[in-house]
Amino acid sequence: MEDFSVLIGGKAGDGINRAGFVIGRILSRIGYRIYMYYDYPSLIRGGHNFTIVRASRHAGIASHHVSVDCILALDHATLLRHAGRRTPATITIVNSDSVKAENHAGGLAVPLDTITKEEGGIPIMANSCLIGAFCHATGIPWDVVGTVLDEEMPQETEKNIAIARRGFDAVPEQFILPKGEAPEVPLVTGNEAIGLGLLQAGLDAYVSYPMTPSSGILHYLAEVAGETSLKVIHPESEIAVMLMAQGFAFAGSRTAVGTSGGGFCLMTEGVSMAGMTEVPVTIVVSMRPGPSTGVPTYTAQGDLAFILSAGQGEFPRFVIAPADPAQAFEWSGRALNLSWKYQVPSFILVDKTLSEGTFSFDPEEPEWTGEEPIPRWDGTHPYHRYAEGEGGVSPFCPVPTTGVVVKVNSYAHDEDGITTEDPDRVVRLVEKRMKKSRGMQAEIDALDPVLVSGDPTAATAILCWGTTSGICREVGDIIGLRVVQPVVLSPFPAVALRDALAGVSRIISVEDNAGGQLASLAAAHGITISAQILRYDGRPHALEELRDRVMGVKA
Amino acid sequence: MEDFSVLIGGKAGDGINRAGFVIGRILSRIGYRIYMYYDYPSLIRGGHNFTIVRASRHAGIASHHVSVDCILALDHATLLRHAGRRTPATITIVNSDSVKAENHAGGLAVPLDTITKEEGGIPIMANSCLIGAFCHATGIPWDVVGTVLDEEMPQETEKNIAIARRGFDAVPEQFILPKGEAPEVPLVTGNEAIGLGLLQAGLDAYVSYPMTPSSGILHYLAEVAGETSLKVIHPESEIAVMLMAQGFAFAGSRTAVGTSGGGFCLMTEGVSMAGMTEVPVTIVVSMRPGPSTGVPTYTAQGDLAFILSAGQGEFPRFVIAPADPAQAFEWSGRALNLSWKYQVPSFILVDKTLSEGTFSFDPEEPEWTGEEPIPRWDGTHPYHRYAEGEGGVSPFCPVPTTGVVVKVNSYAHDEDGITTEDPDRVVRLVEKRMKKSRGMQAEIDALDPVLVSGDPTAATAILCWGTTSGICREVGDIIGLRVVQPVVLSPFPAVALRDALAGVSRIISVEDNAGGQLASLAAAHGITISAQILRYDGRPHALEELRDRVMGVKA
Amino acid sequence: MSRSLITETQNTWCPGCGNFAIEHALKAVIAARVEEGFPPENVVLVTGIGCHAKIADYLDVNSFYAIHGRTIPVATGIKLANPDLCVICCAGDGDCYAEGLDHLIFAAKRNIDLTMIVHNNRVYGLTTGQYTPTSPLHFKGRSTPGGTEEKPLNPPALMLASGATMVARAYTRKLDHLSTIIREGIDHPGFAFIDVLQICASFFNMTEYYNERVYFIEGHDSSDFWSAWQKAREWDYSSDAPIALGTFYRSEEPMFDEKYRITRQSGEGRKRTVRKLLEHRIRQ
Amino acid sequence: MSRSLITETQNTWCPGCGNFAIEHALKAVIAARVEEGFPPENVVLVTGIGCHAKIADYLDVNSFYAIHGRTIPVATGIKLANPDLCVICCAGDGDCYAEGLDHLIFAAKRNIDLTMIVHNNRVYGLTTGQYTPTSPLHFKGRSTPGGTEEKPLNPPALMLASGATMVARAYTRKLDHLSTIIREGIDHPGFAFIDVLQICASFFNMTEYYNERVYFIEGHDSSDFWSAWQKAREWDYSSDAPIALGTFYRSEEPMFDEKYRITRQSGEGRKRTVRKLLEHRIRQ
Ligand SMILES: Cc1ncc(C[n+]2csc(CCOP(=O)(O)OP(=O)(O)O)c2C)c(N)n1
Ligand SMILES: Cc1ncc(C[n+]2csc(CCOP(=O)(O)OP(=O)(O)O)c2C)c(N)n1
Ligand code: SF4
Ligand code: SF4
Ligand SMILES: [Mg+2]
Ligand SMILES: [Mg+2]
Repeated sequence: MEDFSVLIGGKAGDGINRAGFVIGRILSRIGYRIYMYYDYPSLIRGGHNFTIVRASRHAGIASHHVSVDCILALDHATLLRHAGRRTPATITIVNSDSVKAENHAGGLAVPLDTITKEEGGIPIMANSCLIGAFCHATGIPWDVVGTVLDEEMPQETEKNIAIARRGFDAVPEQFILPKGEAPEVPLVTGNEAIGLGLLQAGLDAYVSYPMTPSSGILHYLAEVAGETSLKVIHPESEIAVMLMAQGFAFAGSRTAVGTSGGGFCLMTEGVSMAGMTEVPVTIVVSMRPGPSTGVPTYTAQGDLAFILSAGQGEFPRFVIAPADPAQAFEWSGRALNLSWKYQVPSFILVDKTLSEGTFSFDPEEPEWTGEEPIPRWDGTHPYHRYAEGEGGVSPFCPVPTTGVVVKVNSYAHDEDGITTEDPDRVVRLVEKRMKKSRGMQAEIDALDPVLVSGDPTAATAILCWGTTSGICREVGDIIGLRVVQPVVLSPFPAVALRDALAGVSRIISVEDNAGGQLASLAAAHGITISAQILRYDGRPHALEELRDRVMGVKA
Repeated sequence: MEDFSVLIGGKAGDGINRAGFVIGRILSRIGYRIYMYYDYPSLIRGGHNFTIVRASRHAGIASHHVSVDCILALDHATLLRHAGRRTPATITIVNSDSVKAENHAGGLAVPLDTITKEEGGIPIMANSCLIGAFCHATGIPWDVVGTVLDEEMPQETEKNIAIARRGFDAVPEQFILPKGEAPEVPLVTGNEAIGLGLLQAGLDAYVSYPMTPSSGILHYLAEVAGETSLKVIHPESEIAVMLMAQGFAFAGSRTAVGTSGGGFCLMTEGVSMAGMTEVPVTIVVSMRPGPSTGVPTYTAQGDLAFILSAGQGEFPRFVIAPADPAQAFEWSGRALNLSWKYQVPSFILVDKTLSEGTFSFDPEEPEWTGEEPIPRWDGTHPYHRYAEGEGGVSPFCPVPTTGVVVKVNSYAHDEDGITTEDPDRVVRLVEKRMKKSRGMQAEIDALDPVLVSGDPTAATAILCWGTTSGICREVGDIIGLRVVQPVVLSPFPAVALRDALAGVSRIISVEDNAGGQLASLAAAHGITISAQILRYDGRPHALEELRDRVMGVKA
Repeated sequence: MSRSLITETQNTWCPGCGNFAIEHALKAVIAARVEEGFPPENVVLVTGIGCHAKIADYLDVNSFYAIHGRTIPVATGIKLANPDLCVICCAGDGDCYAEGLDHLIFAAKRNIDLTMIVHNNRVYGLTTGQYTPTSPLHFKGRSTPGGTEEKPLNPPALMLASGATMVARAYTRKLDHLSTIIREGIDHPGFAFIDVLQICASFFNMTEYYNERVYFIEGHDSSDFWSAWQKAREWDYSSDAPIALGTFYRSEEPMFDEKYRITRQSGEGRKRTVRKLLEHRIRQ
Repeated sequence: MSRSLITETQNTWCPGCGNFAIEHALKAVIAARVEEGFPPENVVLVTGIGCHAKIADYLDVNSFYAIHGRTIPVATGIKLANPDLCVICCAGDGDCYAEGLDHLIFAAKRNIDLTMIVHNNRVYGLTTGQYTPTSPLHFKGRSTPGGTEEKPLNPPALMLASGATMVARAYTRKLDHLSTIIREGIDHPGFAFIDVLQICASFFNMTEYYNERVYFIEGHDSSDFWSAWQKAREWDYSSDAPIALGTFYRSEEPMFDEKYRITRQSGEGRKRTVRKLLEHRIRQ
């Protein structure tokens, strides 16, 4: 079997995300690569949550299928809502304690709640029972189930395993999912990959105010703060977040912040300040459908234009949009390094699909950049904070340094950071920033900022950015199209993009927004898009859906 | 004499701006059109302030000259700093109480402080003395001086007139400035023109937190609030400003806010909210050099890209950039009307040059739009706040209306304003906004959004926006170039712009920024700029300077 | 007028959530006022973002479902536009004690006639359980798994220091009292602040803790600022102490919105005024 | 070490401005500390935007000339990055009682070891004379030509209600006392709040008014919260009353920044940790 998908559905509070993750771990253990989509409304208990865990023999999967091979239904709603995903071969397991027999729709019935209660478990442990049942139905050996549960359930381990065993025994084997060949790699969310990437590149502090879908970074980094000597701060507002980050960096701490659109709005004044003070900061923005509160637990790519120009005045910035955890890990570290190397804000622009999706992540795939050296003051007195340095970058000297006074300033300033209104000095500062822009462009151009996949010789190309690139890669492979993803969006890698598109006669852009923001950006650089595929209902495309839409405009 | 310029210089606190204004009034009274540039650093006392009052026989002047016909020096610094502006014919009047005789540089010496003291005046009244001296030196009859002072100095009128008379008598006539033919029209600042334009179009409330160079609107409207039944509120922050404005508008009050870049950053979250709630708001942003605090009392056009995309998510907005008080008056009223007609945010984007410059303003020149009708609920129950209306606009029903419940919502919502996460409803909302965009585009296209001046048949065009358009018009007239100004920048009037540029083979763009933001915007719409003239030292071009730079790239 | 005041929207609060009590109490108070003749269309509800804010979808009255932390400025605009409206804010504790704290203090300072009901569950509910400014010291939330190192704010004390003219506390498990206090708040001319101890069943269920400690204020002179201050500081939202429920303080002072009872000028009147303003600038 | 601590930047405050006194006092206090052995490079000054903020250009110490209203979060980041630094904020009253009020309250709540000097001239100076949160009732400024309708905030009272561990008031015409209080604030372990009545010579010259009313606190037990509260409320920044100068309150409590004395992991150590974190996710 090349590909196997299982959907788990229930109510918020039932632990659907967790159950999906454990099933992902099990499928990973038996040799598959995993992608897990998690769909939930903005509420805490009730409603309908589901995950689709897709297991594949191929690396690099980043999308779900419409139809699934297995449905695990904690409630009736799951059967109703996902009826369209069933094929004749789909195996269904139903919680017979919550779904009436006449609604079982031919599924295997397991009294999850009864079993859980009998074993002395609390309601949420019904998941363990369901996982057990799923594994037996698909022929996954018990020892795999037992060991993964043992690893994943540090609390009440015995009880969970006992409950899982009851579920395992409650259903007959339906078929045997063959073992895959992939060695087991960690499953991480995009948010975790960003956090880890920042950490390995020397992050000292992470400052954030909770906002979906970025909060996972805050939660994860807070959890591992002890082990990593990281300072994690959750202050009173996003304004405080952004300004604190500047304070941290002024005192030499490599700092990142994370938020989503509404919170980012509140940071824009601080972003502009960073543009003037040249104090580095790395900003993760994870997008959801806007405007405003919008659809907070769903996905979108609607903030690109905003991020590219946010903050009053003109100043250079890096904007990087990774597609998957490997890119997120690699480029988050780079973003942190680049921000310090050039003393500019750097953005990591992601979305709910990446942030909260779970992916197989092979740590050997991305580059581990580590903390890179930055231009430092050579010790020649007097120190000038804003001295003319190479390419407009002033050598850095940490606070405190004996005998040195460091002054940064949000006003236009002279070399020492003292306020100026003098026209020539103002011009000098503007040109200092322009010089940096040129260096940043050269740096990015040298970093392979545009990735090509699919059929690199095809004359039709899919142009995509961020998370949609993952599914586009898959579609490109299926239909045989070239797939071109600029990972960096500022400075815009126009030359690399044109190179990547050399020989292409038809460009199809794919974006999760209504405006075609990458398409506009490309147009501004003289690259004409032949057809746009846009989606703006907050849901990522399923693989078949996007494949069909691309086929429809491929001509 | 076609054109006559006088520079008044002194320290902050000396009343330079006021003195310039009174001289402007006098020159206006004797038949000239006026433009006054005011240059001051960010401090309250001391430093160097100056104004250049330019009087012309021609309407539409909007720039100053490098050289001036008269220098009025309250201090030595004025003589030193502006030595380069003198020609052999320049008349100089020097305050001999503060400038030593050896530094008079051939000027007419008047002991301003002594005279003022002798007449029992306070130090700032030295201005009246200087005005008197200026008028006699240039042959302006005493009765003009007396009547204008009488109008402009409601306090201590007698004393001021007496002091002015002493100044008048203290210098001999140097030449006679001939009377002009222009009937006297009011002198207003750009800020005042915006305030008046909003008022005549039905403004109910103005909410603002002080920020240079927008504060003049707040001060002016607060001053006239009583006479106009306007509610003027200065709250705790720009965040409060923007949100209060939405509250006002929800309850049916036509409301505008004003700020500059840093304050606008804090409004972006509210702007995005307006995008989702469809509650109208008009936002004046007056630009100064950024990033961040930048150079707060100087000028720039650096925030266009930011304003065009500010706020998370995608939603339509009007962005209007008037060039002078006539356009500011007309288009501010329109902006308010358009915001209510389409229930979207509308921006009036200006800069320090326009906001704080003083201009002759002929009230008969612009259109007086008044309050225009908006799509209203027809009374058929039930009322749906977000009903499908024509072109995506939902009919408006004020709060309170008997029997009607009005719900607005920052989440994606259904027709009644109730939160939704349903994909089809989310799509419907997105498409409702896109429909509005189309209507807004058509509306703008019908409004003459691109103005052409200079030689409309010339094959070389200057492309400009906002305040720089004023000086470009003058340069266009001088050299004989076509001058093209899109007054509206969103929705972008691409068709009208291409029409305006028909037959043009060379486009020179002129902007007060470093990035060439209008040039990029034009490029994104397929219009290629041949040469860019950019200025980013915070100072507007003088007429000769820009003329020469245009000549340099005209070829 | 026999509207139910409840929309048909599906309610998505967790079972056991204290927000049900607030919804119920507020509905009852509005219904009673309407019963007494107050026009229902003059009621406006403004909410932030969070679990609490869903009340905007559930109550069938005019509402402005705003953004996180910003109930007060929206409500202020509404009230200044039309001082006849009865404007009620339902805010969260993260919402209005963290993100939007400055607005709260300014509402108190201005004594604008609003009623502020804070659904104080002492946790960020909708974003799944981080500490808020009123979480007790050492609270372990998702952003502070090792426990916070910050003492909580004491909102009633802060409101007293800011000039609020009515400061009260209620509790979602004392429904009648909650309704009484909300009614008092709405009737109060000026800024009425009500900190409601709201049970969050999912992330910070303090039912037992509160049940053991709450008591109704009696024999307290709520016009006396000093005793109000003492009452407000009896419990500091962190250490153990009796928890007073009731009105700590109430006084009548000039209201900010009163000076905005202005009648708008008609179109023609306005044009004349604008012309007059311009004419000031030329020979008179 | 014989640096003058004053830069060569041309000073642009108005003649008679109270900011000169603050600059002088702060310089003297820093000089004294340096004299006693405190490393001058460990001093960091953070300012907002306004007349007050120009002090960043004038004092020759490390400085972060930030944006309007945001001294506290910048200073907090600096202090958390390196708790050995002596971090001082110079803020304006518009700056930190309007735009940035929430940060101020959170600094007090957290008891982070900063010294906050508010240049309280009770007016927006640099933007030419609008009312601020501490302008007296009916103040006529450029945004309120008819006079405000808001009572001022009482910052010391607000700070007491927010948990500040040192709350004091000084006056620019009492230079020695001002220096003493600033020294006390800098020495205080925890958040030290100093409201400095600063004369604005150009827009709100209260010299005579203050001179007639100020007195130095004597015989006051600054460890007693209740007497501090009473002292703080003696004058309400609007009506006539004696104006106490001195330290209203002082106590020692755990400081927020103390838990951030963390040594960073080296590059290789980090990579190992990251690998270990990833390995938690596979067979162990
Ligand atoms: C500017 C901004 N920051 C963050 C968020 C994310 N957010 C949504 S609800 C919420 C917490 C709400 O907590 P609280 O106000 O206590 O309300 P509760 O859910 O507990 O009722 C946050 C942080 C947001 N919507 N906007
Ligand atoms: C976000 C923002 N809003 C407004 C301003 C404009 N601004 C500059 S200084 C200032 C007032 C400063 O008043 P205050 O803090 O009391 O300082 P002072 O000048 O009196 O020392 C304002 C409003 C700004 N710089 N940034
Ligand atoms: S999370 Fe807490 S506050 Fe939110 S609905 Fe559930 S119980 Fe109520
Ligand atoms: S305006 Fe006031 S505060 Fe500002 S420098 Fe002048 S006197 Fe000082
Ligand atoms: Mg809460
Ligand atoms: Mg001030």
